Amino acid sequence: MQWELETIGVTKRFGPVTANEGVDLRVKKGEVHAVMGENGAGKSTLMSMLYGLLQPDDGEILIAGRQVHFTSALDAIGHGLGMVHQAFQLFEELTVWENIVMGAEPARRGFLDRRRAIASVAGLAERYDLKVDVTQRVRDLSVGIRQRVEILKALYRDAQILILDEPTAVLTPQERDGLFAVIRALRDDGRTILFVTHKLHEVMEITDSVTVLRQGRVTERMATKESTPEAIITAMTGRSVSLDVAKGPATPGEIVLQVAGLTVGQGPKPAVADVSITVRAGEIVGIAGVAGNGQSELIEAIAGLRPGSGRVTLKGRDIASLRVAERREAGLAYIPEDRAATGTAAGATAAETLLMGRQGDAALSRGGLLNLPAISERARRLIAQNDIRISSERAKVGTLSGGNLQKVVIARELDHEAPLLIAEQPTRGVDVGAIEAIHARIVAERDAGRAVLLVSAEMSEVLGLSDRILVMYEGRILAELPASEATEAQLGLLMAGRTGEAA
Amino acid sequence: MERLKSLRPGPVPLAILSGLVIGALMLLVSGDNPLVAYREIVEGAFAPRNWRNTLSWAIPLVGMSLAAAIPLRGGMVNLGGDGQIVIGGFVAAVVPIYLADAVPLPGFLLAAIAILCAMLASGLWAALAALGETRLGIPMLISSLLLSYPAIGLTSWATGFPLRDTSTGLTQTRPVPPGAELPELFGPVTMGLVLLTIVVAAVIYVDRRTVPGYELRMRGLNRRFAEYGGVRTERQALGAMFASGAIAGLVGAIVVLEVHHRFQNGALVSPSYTWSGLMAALLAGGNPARAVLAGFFFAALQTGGFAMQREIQVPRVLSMVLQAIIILFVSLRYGVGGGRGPKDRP
Amino acid sequence: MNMLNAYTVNATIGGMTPILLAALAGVLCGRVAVFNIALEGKILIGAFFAIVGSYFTGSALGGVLCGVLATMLFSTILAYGVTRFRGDSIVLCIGMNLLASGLTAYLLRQIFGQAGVFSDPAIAEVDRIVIPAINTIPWLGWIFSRQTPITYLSWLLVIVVAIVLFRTPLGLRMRGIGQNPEAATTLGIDVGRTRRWTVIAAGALCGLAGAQLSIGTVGIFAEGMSAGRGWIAVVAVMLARDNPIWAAAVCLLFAIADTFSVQLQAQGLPNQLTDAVPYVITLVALVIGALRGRRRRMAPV
Amino acid sequence: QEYQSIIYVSPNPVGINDFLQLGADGTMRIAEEMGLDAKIFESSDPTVKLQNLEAAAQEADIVVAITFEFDEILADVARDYPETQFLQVDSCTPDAPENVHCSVFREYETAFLAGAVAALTSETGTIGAIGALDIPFIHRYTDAFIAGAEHVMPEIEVAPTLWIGGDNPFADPARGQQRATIMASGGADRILTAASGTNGGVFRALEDFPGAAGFGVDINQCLQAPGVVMDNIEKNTDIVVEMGVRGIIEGTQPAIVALGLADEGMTLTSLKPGVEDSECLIANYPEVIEQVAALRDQIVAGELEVADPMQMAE
Ligand SMILES: Nc1ncnc2c1ncn2[C@@H]1O[C@H](COP(=O)(O)OP(=O)(O)OP(=O)(O)O)[C@@H](O)[C@H]1O
Ligand SMILES: Nc1ncnc2c1ncn2[C@@H]1O[C@H](COP(=O)(O)OP(=O)(O)OP(=O)(O)O)[C@@H](O)[C@H]1O
Ligand SMILES: [Mg+2]
Ligand SMILES: [Mg+2]
Repeated sequence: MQWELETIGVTKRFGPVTANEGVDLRVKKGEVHAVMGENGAGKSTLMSMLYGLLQPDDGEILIAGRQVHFTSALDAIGHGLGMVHQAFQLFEELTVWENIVMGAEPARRGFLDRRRAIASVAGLAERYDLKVDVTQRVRDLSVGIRQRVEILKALYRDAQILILDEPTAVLTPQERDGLFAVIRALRDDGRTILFVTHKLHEVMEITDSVTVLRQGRVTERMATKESTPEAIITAMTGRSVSLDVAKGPATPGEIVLQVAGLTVGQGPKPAVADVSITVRAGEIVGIAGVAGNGQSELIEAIAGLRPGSGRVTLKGRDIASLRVAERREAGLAYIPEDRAATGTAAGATAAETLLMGRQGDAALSRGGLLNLPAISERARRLIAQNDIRISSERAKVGTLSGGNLQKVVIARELDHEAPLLIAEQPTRGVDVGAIEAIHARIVAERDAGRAVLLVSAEMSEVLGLSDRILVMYEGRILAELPASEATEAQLGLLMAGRTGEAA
Repeated sequence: MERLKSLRPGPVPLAILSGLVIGALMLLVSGDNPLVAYREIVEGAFAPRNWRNTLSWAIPLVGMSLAAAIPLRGGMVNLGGDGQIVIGGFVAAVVPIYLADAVPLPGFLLAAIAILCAMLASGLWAALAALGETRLGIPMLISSLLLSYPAIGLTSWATGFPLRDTSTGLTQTRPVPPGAELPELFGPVTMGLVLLTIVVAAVIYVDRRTVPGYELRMRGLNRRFAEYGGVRTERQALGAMFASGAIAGLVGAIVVLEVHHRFQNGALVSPSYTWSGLMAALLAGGNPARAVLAGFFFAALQTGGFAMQREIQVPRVLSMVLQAIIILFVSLRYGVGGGRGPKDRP
Repeated sequence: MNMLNAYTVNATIGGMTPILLAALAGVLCGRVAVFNIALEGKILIGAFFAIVGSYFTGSALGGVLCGVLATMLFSTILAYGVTRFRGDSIVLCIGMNLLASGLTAYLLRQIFGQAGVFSDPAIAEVDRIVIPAINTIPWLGWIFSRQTPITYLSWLLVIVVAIVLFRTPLGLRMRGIGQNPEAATTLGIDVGRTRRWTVIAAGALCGLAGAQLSIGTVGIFAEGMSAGRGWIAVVAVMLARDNPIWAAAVCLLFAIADTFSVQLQAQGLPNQLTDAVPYVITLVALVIGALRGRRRRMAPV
Repeated sequence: QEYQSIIYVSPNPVGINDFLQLGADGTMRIAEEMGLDAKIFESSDPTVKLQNLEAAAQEADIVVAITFEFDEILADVARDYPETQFLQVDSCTPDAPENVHCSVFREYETAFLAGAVAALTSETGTIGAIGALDIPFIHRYTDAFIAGAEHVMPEIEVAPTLWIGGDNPFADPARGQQRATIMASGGADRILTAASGTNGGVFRALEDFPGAAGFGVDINQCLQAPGVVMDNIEKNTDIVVEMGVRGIIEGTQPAIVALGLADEGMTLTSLKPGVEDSECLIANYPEVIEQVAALRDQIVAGELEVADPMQMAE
């Protein structure tokens, strides 16, 4: 049979890391084909090779039966491929149409033909019912619209094979449904879609067949109709994991964190608008919301990294005017959203990374002089206690994998035993096994009587971990509901800002 | 300047070797014998009778390397060394001259006050650039550089007019009062060397053993990480620039009080200590101990270069070319042997 | 003395040409996110090789071409340094500035056996163009006539650069690369190659700047003759936020400030102080621009 | 005493300045004539200058140091090397020991004459001077030039003196052009320019002002810019070096000689033989040459005393 897209024995290595090994992928024309796998399984790497951004070390890629060699994305585009990347690849300061025509611009006598560009982009958007104002700057667009721009980019190049790398991670359920409608329309148009994800229900809902990767190898290949979620999970992880969090009922105590009337930013639409939150000792308060609705700004304002107006009290003490270090001193621990960009420094040693935020502690420095033996000692203890896989405390953390790096951050922040723990996307980009462990630790913190403020874009995580749930939408707390009563559907509507329907 | 975080010690010896090879090729092309030229450089720098020359050249150069290394350690660049060294030198000359007129003080006290004032003045001047970045968002690279021009202009005017020593034809101040000069100690060891050694030791100690040193290093590696950990990066920028400027001021004071005994217009700028120092600090990736070594290396290279020009008429600017090539190779080191990543991704 | 007479305007425009060309080079590089602070060194290389070319070919055109080509070649250090070799542009540029001053001084001795300054009757200078139609008109003639072709070209290039950046596919790609190189890669744009050619083209502009400096007035090369002009161009690029029209405006401001500072000298102000005036004015402009920018940044996050 | 080697130490690269170049030429000539080994040590800044001077004193029998830049250090070095003979040209180190000989110039005399030429030939009635740096030494040219003009024509208008300054005052023709344009557009048509390599830019600017002319320094600069240079203040540094070295070798050199109009150490191009072929505009003004020659004779005879601006500055 003639495959629309086929790879034979594709292998890709990054130094010691083998991202793909002997991958055989077979995709029929006009189907939606899922590529599944845990974090780091090699999905993005495989897609990058299909799209010409990376070159395989070994193996062949065939399109409609003909072998191809891509040296750049341009070659792939020329062969009818289009890709929507896991991390959006947009030019913030340019307009929608500029983003879309970039690299394939309509020109007249050497000049950019603006009118033709706008017209063709707008026409395309209309045809696939992708509503977007083509003259707006991307900077001003919401995540959902940005994704439409990404899809339009591929369609503008008349992509016959469209690769969508984890397209739903940043969408509300409603936006996701809209995307699925587009995908179906494209399929009916005769196009082939490669759909990368690790969300099972999406695979079951939209795809025709599925290929599962584990540690760079294909472990399963089947028609979706014939497979079961259990089989896919096992193929992905090599074992069966439960994603349910085991936790007992909460016993909330005194108020630890009280935020009142917090506003961040100015103008008619501030990033955080008049938010009030209370977190008690011994409970986990989860903030649900689609990324970009002010959660990061809220957390940064509480942590002191961003100016804001309003009252923030920690165990009754007003900390709104305190600096970052003083807030930490007052009892705040903080696992930041991005461990590599915020939580660690690649060039720092493990001991140095574990010291950050505690360098003023009497046990670790005196009169501004570091107590180096004590610092090393503590680092060794934390490495051992948290099972961080690193050669020594003097090794640089830049070489650690995502899961290990996250362990470093968590070890450091929990060592505080601070009354308030802020955990922002604590399991993002961490694989399934590690997720279980991290969840267990957060619950343990709660049970030890600490107040936990959790922020997550992953609905299952918020639902599974929290005792109370706040939904954030466009900078406001839209609703508060006990976790026991919340459902995924209701949460999804709230995250999309649809209070009426959710009620 | 977040991207400077990628400065890491690399195959510096390889870079030096490459520089020497290219230098040798240039010498061959112009019909000189590279071996002879390099021997002259080495002898010119290290033969017993030249030791003093090398040291007296190394003191300001190493000082300026250290001054450049401190901000670099925190991922910042101070291009205003010229203005800072000039202010230091100027203050170090003017303070004892006029202080001695006002109150009779012993010479060593005059010198001490002069040096402290010089460090303070230069430190504040440099901190102004940091203020420009933290308060106004003018990149320090630019504000520090631009601040040099008024500093040089003002001191040059002051030495040309109100404070000029009218008994000579030069634009220079009167000599500092007797006793306020820094004494020569013994052999090649001078008071300036002693002062600089103390400062070098202090900077290395701060870098390795203290909280501010740790915080500055972390900032250099990842500024967001430092902020997240409670480091007050704006105040830190002021502090780092103050320290950098103060060391530049000390260098100016040492040259004035030890070598010229007065402030001469242009004497602190024309040798390009600032740029050589910056090169050395870059070569060292901001590490103060390595910056000192690199500064000394450049000083030897330059002193040897002068000797080479005297002895065999090979232009001494060759040593400047060598330095530049070494720096270029150091900055290219990621590509050297590192293999190319996915299709030239920048 | 009257500040605004036709002659001084003429001299101001002529004198700002190297800065303007270098600033345009900086704008181009800035657009593809290569922070180019090697303008100073590149001008120097251009100035030196323009002399070399002019001396050996006996023609000004030969000199200009030689200066331009040499500077393009010199720019490949930065072009390949920041792309293929992933170097840090600041380190590379500081190294290049030093290399330029060392190399020109070295070659001055090796080629011409001179140290410091070289001038020779054999050096052909760039003639100024007298536009007969307007030359005799009192003001117009002085302002717009009697400039070197390089000066006319520099203003033409302001427009060309603006059009290329904002009205052509190439410009769109350059702007895209500057904002998000990875995104550009995914659209099949060869980021490395575009960056390289931009940096090399910018080198050509710097070569012109150098040629104007060394053979645009009198045929002379002096060690370090760029004399800070490249740094002013860097400041202009930053002030203009990589916009060629604004960069030209900033250069003009600087040039007027420079002429003004000479007028101050004539009023009896010491030259050591007036020398700093253009820089101080630039600094003040930066501060004012920053204050206004800060207000703009206060807008919603 | 047997002399075998001579070293010429300059404070800047020799090419910076025709004046330094002439000194080097003179050194090479006398070395050849006397059969000495000759070397040139070029400095770039004060520290190197000191190193070079010491190295020269150690190595050579005769050291020629040129300009005031050696005032500070020459006496000390000379004391450390009593066996070496030193010739300082253009200035004299204070408290010089016996082995130092100075040949200084009286630039102001010739600059004064140039000013007279300027006033006598000016059509607009305005003259002015441009100097490289606002330092006392350059005032010897600029101030004396103005004094000379005012001497022959008290009602002459004098434009404020302009300075080149910047990073490269002696070799920045672009700045020279700008300053000259400003001065000439203000009405000055006779402009002295004491800025060495920068002068070319000044002359280039004057091409745009019909009737305007400049005055060069150190050598005959009329050849560089025919038609816009009136006259030059020539400094015969090469001859002075030759004379000085010969005097040292013959043991006849006094501790200090001041060379000016009287001994042909300095002169105007117009007062030298062969003016007609000099390309200088002054050749068209024979009557002015006569007047100036008369003025020179007065100065030489001591009837007219020209003040030294450098002394006045003290
Ligand atoms: N440029 C690179 N250099 C080195 N290693 C890389 C590179 N890109 C990917 N890897 C490694 O290759 C492996 C596969 O990564 P890939 O991004 O393809 O995973 P993924 O399945 O897309 O994961 P995720 O679900 O997190 O997106 C990982 O171990 C990753 O760290
Ligand atoms: N872009 C990249 N360039 C170079 N190396 C990379 C890159 N991305 C990932 N790596 C390397 O690949 C390895 C795996 O990284 P990654 O965090 O993606 O793996 P992971 O499978 O998600 O790990 P974990 O399961 O612990 O979360 C690490 O050694 C990392 O340094
Ligand atoms: Mg991963
Ligand atoms: Mg991926």
